Amino acid sequence: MPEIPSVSGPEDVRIGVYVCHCGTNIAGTVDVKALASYAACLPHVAVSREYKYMCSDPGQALIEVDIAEHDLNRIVVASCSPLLHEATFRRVLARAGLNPFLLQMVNIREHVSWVHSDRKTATEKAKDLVRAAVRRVSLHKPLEKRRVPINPSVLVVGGGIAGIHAALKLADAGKQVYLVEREPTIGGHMAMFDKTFPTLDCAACILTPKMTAVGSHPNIKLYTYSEVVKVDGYVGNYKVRIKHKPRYVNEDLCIGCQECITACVYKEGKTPDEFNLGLSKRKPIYLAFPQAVPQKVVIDRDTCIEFKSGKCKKTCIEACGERLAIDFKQKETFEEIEIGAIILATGFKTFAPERNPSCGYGQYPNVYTSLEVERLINASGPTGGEVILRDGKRPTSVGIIHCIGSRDANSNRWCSKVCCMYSLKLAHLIKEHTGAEVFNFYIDMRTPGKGYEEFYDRLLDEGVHFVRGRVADVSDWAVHPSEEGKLVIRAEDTLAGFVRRIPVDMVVLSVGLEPQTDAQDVRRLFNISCSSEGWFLERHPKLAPVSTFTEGIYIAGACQGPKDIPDSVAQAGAAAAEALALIDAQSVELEPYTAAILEQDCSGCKSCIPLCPYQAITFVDEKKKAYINEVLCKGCGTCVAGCPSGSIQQNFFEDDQIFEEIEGVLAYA
Amino acid sequence: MIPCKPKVAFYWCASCGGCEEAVVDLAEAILDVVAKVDIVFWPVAMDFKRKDIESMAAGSITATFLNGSIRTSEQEEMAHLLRSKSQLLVALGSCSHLGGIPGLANLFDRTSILREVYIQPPSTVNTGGTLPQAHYQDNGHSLELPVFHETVRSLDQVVDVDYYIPGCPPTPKTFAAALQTLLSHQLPEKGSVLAPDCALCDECPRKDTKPEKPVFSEFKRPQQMLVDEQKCLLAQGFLCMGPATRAGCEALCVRGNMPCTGCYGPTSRVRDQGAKILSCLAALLESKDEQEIDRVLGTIPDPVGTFYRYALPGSLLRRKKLDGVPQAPLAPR
Amino acid sequence: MPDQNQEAPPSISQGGNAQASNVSVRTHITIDPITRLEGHGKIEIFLDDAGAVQRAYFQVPELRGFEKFVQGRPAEEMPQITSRICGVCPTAHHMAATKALDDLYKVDPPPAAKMIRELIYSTFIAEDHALHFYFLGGPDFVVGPNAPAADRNVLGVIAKVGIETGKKVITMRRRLRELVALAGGKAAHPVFGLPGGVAKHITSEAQKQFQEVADEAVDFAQFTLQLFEEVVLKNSDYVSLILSDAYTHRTYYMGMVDSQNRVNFYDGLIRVVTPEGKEWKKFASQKYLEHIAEHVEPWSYVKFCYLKSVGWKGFTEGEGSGIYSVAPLARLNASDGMATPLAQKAYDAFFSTLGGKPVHHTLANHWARLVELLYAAERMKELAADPELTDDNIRVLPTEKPKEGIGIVEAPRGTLIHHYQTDENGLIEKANLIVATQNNAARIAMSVEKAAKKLISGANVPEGVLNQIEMAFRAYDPCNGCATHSLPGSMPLLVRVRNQSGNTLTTLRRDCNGSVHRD
Amino acid sequence: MLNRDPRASEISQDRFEPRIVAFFCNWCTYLAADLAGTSRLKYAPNIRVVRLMCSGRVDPQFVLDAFAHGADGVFIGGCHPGDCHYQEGNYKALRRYRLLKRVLKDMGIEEERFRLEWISAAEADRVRSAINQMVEKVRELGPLNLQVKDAPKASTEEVCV
Repeated sequence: MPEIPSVSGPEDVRIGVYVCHCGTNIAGTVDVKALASYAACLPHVAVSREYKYMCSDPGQALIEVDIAEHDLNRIVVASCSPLLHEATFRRVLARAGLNPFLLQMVNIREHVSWVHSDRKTATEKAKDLVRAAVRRVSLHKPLEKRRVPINPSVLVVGGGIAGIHAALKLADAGKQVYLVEREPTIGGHMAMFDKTFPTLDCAACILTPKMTAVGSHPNIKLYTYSEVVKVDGYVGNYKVRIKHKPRYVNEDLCIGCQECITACVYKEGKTPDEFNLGLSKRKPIYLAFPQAVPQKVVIDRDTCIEFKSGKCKKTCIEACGERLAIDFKQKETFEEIEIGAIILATGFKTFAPERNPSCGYGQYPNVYTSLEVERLINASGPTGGEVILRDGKRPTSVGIIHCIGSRDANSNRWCSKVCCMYSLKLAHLIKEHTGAEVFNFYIDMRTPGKGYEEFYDRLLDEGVHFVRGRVADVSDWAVHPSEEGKLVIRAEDTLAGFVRRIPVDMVVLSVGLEPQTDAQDVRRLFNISCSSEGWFLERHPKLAPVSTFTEGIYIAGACQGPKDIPDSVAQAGAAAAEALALIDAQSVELEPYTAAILEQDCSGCKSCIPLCPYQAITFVDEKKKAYINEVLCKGCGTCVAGCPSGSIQQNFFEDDQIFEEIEGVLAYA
Repeated sequence: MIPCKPKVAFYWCASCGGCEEAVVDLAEAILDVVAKVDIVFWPVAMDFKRKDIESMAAGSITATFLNGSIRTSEQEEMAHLLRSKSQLLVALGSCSHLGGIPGLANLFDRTSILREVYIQPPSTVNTGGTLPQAHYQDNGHSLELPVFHETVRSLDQVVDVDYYIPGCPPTPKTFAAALQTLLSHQLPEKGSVLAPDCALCDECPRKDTKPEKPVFSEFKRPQQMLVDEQKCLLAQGFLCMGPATRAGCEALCVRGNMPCTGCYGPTSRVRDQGAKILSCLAALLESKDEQEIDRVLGTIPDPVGTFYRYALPGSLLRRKKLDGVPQAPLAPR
Repeated sequence: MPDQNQEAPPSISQGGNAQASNVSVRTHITIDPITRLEGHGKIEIFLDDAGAVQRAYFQVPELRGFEKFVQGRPAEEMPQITSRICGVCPTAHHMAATKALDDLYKVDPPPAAKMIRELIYSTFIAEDHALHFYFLGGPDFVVGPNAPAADRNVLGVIAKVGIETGKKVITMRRRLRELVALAGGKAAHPVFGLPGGVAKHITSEAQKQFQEVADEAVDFAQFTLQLFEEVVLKNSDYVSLILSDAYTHRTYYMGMVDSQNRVNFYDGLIRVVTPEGKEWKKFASQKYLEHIAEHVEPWSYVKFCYLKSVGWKGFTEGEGSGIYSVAPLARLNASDGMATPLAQKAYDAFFSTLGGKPVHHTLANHWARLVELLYAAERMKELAADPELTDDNIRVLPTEKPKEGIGIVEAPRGTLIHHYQTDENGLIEKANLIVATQNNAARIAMSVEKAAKKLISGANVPEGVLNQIEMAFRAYDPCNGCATHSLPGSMPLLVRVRNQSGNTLTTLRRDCNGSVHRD
Repeated sequence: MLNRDPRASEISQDRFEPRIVAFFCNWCTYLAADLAGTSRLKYAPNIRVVRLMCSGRVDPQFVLDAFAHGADGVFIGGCHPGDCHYQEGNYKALRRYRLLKRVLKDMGIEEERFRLEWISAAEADRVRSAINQMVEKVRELGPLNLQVKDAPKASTEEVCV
């Protein structure tokens, strides 16, 4: 074949190259002046400048003016990652009357100045990348973004405080909201708490109204005991498949009178109660907790005699009587919904302290997790709010150990953010309930936040003891009569500078926060990313904290990282606002990176058809050629790479453009 | 552009002569051709002493049809000469277009080829290890042979080429059509391949029998199973180059109930025929498991020899890397 | 054959003499090119002090190295890959390779498949022989050795025998090639050959076409023999030319024969006869290595075959030298007759006219070729008539692990040997290819030298020499390794006389329009 | 050999500095590379990244073109199996990679010069380590030096068989 000329593209191509210093971020490592003057000598380059901050107004103005004065028709900006500012500079071109896609960005910050230290090599690399961009951009063609209408309803996944808040905001704004919760009730972790720090107002008192509001809101369709199993479509037009798990109680018929529960053949509950973390027992037919929303009982088929033997008297059915709400034949059902945006608020799980044996959890009955203690203290909890130990005693001394499963190389490196504060809260409540001596073992006391430090001071005044230092272990090994029958906490007191042995009746482990066990599956389902810890990854840690890399999908609450209630609620509001902003625009622009069949070149070999994951490619029998439905095409380009006769072209990623870029970076010396 | 009775020339380098047979296959039509043009020489019909061609005025030949790849110093010299004497230089057939089957020699180095031919064959008696020499004194008689180059090259890797006529050999129809185009007064864009720019499936008689979702769990070799005379060969599991090969031959091999082997080369939109058929076939596998993927692909016994049957010198890599850089003749000096 | 000196233009002889006077004793003549034998064939002639030819070298300056680059390729691709050795006789290589695959996989094709193969092959031989007689070798006789070169080509033939006959020739060739394409996919580089059979069965429509064309082919062959008789045999000059010593070599002859020692192109045993015509050896393909060896000269890319047990004695003829010959004349010499009635008659006529077996006159190859043309046509007719031909059982699938396979056929230009070794996956590990003309290479070299010695003396080289040297090797229809032939007509020649310091004394050039120039 | 790249001397007096072309998918590996930047992880400067939407877009022609134009190594980065933003593009990349690797081997190009890595958006450190490893490996192998683009039309061979 004849050699394709290295710099093709029409003669009248006039390129402007703009090198950004990004303060010293780039200029510190890359010789931006040398780079700009190098670019000036490249073919078709009419103007080449460097400037302190290209993304600033004056920076953008610079480009606009040049486009007019030097009638430039292609722009190369060498600055940060295109994922950060491509949109910004495309707008500049648009303002200057150029098609925005006649821009090519060169990532000389994330990919050069920040990852290399040698100025010479960094500058040379930057030159290669700019040269490649200049060659590529000459082949760029004007493109039009596609506009698609947006379905104005929103799916919220997760019925914790974040999901609830987001759902209510959207519903109040008049949007149709679908709230999906996998448990039989909404409420999440917050429903388990007794009080909330630092104000100590009762969690239930502030949460329950919101829960009932959700249950009764005309714009909210609540699906509890349900899970999302499939997600299709794209921003503004998602199709989601939801699985409804059978609760063996007809939700429409059950009025939540709970007579069936009393009537159950089990006189006493035999099954550890999930909501109380096993501190109490429940029956096979139960209501998660008194304020559960919806107020519908559920039957646990693993423990229900009818399901196990089929020989139950079914007293529950008698009790339900003509309401006929109980239905042992119920099967799981599926439902398809269409929405424009999705908010993920799937929350967290607490660290399982068994993973850290030295703290004695599971070994000594009087070692509790912080969440268990929340239930113990809670008036509606297993002990009706009395702090009574598993052995029935009332504790006279209690040790609260911070950072269990946080800031620990052996488990999780991160700080769970909420533990210090809730430990202080628990210390206060325990002292209040029992008058016991309370010792807090902490590494650092972290109390940033409104009224938090003040709360810490208050605890100090209340006479709670604080030991600064890591706890070595918890054991019942008494070396002194005073330790007999007690749990001994060994810890290095870094302030006093010696190892302490503190005997207590009760140990509370302040367990950290972790991503949900199935976080990875969920993120795959919704096609978003996770950080290496497993928290859902935001589009930008500062500028887009609730957006994801998938348009139209937002994240709120602790699924994105450890958060306390105020932060979760704030973020939920932000996510709701983002979703609202999206769907209120009524239509959305899609990147035009779609692929198209070059019709008269296509031989109709059909090789591309199976390659498309979106069934966007069909075979047109009349013409005996393939056809790509632009609306279904998401622009991955797999079919382009696969077309054996090169008869498919992808906008903005045309073969020749990519060849130019490859040959461009290699055309050194 | 072309005078009323154009002067036409033919020459061949490393080739088999099939291309010129294709010209003779014009049969009765050859007489019309002879009437239309002035055949100033055929490979063997004229003295090709270098100086005779040198003595011709530059551009005095309207069009030279050169077939065969460039393997020896002599062929290279001739290519340069003919280029300078011709208004149009047309690469005729796979060998000059893309290197052709002799181009498979680029998988080996010169020395191993010479040893294989002159020393190692079971029938050859050559205990002295005699090899043909570029310069040799035979009891005082000095004899010369052209240099056997390390690498086979397509014509355009040696001289500037105006047009290409693909095929091994080009069908008489392809050749006649190309000749027509060249005799016409509006010449196509320089560098054009004078054949349809669509893949072979377009004109394949079995096109309709190809399923919409051809996926592979195994590739078949023709001796492993009977070949259905109606069904798409790829669909039967035989490796057919058709989807990655330019149309124009009217699918002769397929009509002969054998898969296309790719002699018309890639379409104008493809730079590397082998890479493209590779990309197409591999992607169509079903498995997601690396071992299984390797097993299925393992049923293609000779990827390079199959994907680049006619196009190795014309491919992006051109030849197998020789041990010990620099790469002659690819490396810059 | 008119006297060369008379024919030489005075200007030349004078120039020649003028030059000769200051010629230093030793001179060197290059004839380049002779004809297209893969690149140019090249003849180097060295004169002794007396100006007589001391040594003439026949060089083949081109190589492609198939033996090497087929390594690693799947064996089943060999019929298609090796056919690219020669675009003029691709079917011969295709067939030899296909037979080697049968042997490699130890499969015996079904009857229909064997018939289809031999039918295609006979069609091909008929086409190729016709091509040579009318387009290449024939013009020497039909138009005449001394006719202006411009006429000595197919167009000249047409002029001589009449446009109708000319069209007939062209049409015949086209129809024969169309049949090869019909059954084999392509005329040049067919695709039908597979181990244990063929790719495609013959439909009854196809069979009809074969029958029609076969009939025409038989008539055509007879017509051609008649033409030869009238134009050549009735011309005493031609006959004496054929019989002249310049074109005579006493060597061994090799060809493939059937069970009754009759010529067979597709299958049989290899038979070798001595210069006296006695059977020297008869062996199966698989035994070729015991009998055939190749010799390498540093001054040519072609290898020279010889009979192993007789040995390489240099470029000498006779019983003591291992040099032997193949191609039509050799096949007739090495056989006891033809397997079809009309061809048998022609065979008898051939030998009775030329004084019994064996015939050592190189130029007799042209006649022998026509005898074979007739046989091929008759064989076509037989096979095309066979009802079993259209049977659709055309493949036996191999079950054996491949290891080694040898396939031999008679190509138009002589015995053709393909020999492969593979790994157990059927990928080629080693290939040995002995192509037809290699068997003749040594004898061609001798012919050229003999002609040169007989015809050239001193720096003064008249033009007549050129035709005669040309004819010396064209009779073999040389297709070195496997190149091709003169298309169409006259071959250009250059004779340059240089003194030892390499300065050109005289250059004589005849270009394609036949005019002779002296530079 | 080093002089083929004028910078080789600048980078270090005696070390060969390989030139590696990388194709990163927009959703995982390119993001990871950005993250490596924001995290200020330092790695070898020998890599030149070409951004594509999906590893499934990597046409084997791109890989060959890179080698042909002087790349000493080619690196493809895509999402982990099951994580492809386009569902299965990375599997298609994997299948092509496996076959292309065989072809390159037959063409005499060492396996280590062509590498496919699954790197998620979060794995900035994998970007660093994978690139450093590859650069080291290719440095050991030395220059590939197939600069087909510069192949002169005139033969550069010494004239003797």
